[in-house]
Amino acid sequence: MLVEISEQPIDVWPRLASYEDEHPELAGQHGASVVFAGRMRDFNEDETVRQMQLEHYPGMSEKFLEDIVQRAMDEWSLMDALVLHRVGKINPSDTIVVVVVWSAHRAHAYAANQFIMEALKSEAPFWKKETLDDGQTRWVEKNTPGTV
Amino acid sequence: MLVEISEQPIDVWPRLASYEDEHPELAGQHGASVVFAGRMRDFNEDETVRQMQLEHYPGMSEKFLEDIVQRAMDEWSLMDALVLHRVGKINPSDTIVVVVVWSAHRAHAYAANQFIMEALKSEAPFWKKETLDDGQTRWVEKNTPGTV
Amino acid sequence: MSIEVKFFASLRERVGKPSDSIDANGVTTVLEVWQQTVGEPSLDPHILAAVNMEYVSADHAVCDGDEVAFFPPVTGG
Amino acid sequence: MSIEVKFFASLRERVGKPSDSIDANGVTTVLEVWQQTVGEPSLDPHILAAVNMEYVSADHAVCDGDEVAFFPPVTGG
Repeated sequence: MLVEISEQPIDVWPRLASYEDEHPELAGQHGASVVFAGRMRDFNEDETVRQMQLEHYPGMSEKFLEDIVQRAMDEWSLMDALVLHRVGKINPSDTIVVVVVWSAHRAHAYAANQFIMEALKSEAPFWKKETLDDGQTRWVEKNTPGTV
Repeated sequence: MLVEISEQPIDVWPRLASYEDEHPELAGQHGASVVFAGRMRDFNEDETVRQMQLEHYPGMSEKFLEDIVQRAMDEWSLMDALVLHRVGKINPSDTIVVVVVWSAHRAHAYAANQFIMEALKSEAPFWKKETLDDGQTRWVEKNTPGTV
Repeated sequence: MSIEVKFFASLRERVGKPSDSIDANGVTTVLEVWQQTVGEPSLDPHILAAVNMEYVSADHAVCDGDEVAFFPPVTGG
Repeated sequence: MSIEVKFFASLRERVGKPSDSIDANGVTTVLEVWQQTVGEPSLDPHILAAVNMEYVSADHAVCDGDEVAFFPPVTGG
């Protein structure tokens, strides 16, 4: 399991390639991998968003991400899980969050990945502040629901 | 939308990086991307599997993958979808199938990705033949269910 | 006047041929295509049938120029 | 003998400080920490509270050395 919070941009696909290279124990063992990549949109609630500032509670954010992943590993049959979360200044199209799980079976991979994202969205102490086109800033007040 | 069936190995992460580079219209517009990667395990039903042969019904397999993706795009709000399926000789740890969807919202991305995989597994005309450790071959008789 | 018939995977191996071609004359359903090409009276309900790349049931009508395929449950992905 | 208090995001801006430190003497609950550091009698139920990085309710007990945090609903991911 790896949980990482960083101000550095997440280059998601090369990062996943390196991670799998560094974990040869996954090769041949997992039948399914599910990846969620959350990206910054350049609009929100009908307004253009130019930039975003992502604040977190250092210490508690890491603790909660690790705890959430552990709950997923206790509930489903996972071989490994990876969660990367960006903080600091973020530009449109940047990757904000990445959740990856590896499992023998696809049903577990889908369920665990979605569980981690929903728990992260409701429990992990991160907050988004948007800078609009006119330079005004506003805090995002709540996350959108995770159901269709 | 892109659907591709090929005997060439799927180098999934670099392929996704190139696909997103070639589709700049996705950047800043999608908030969520969900990827499913199905990999060949080196075991199945308690036996070591050395190699696999993936047969398909050329013409009908492409048609069904495209049709399934179209149904997903009609049902959920997706910006784009990509399905890659390998055929021919496959070795353990190789990627067999990749399903990617891009959406404004994560709930749609998860639901659509899982729908495409389940429909692919039950409708798309592909068949797996395994070569076991002793050189014996056997056809996989049915797919595992997609629920936990 | 002919109907093209295809067999896939384990069924292809059991039938012993990947494809066949039969005269469309007097053949009206998928079941009759099966009987004429494989020589078995009934079609195992586990076997899937497609006409022109669409899934159909055994009583589906066939006509000249159709492509009929028979295969076991799919196992891709 | 002190309790460290932290504020985050919009609440940090409203309160006007990222952190505070109060004497643990005579302070027994999270609500009392809020009252003493922010000067408001009640804690809006939308505001989340954590003691030592675990979510708690306003009536949760606090003691010397605790880290208490207040923040708005989370919006990461």
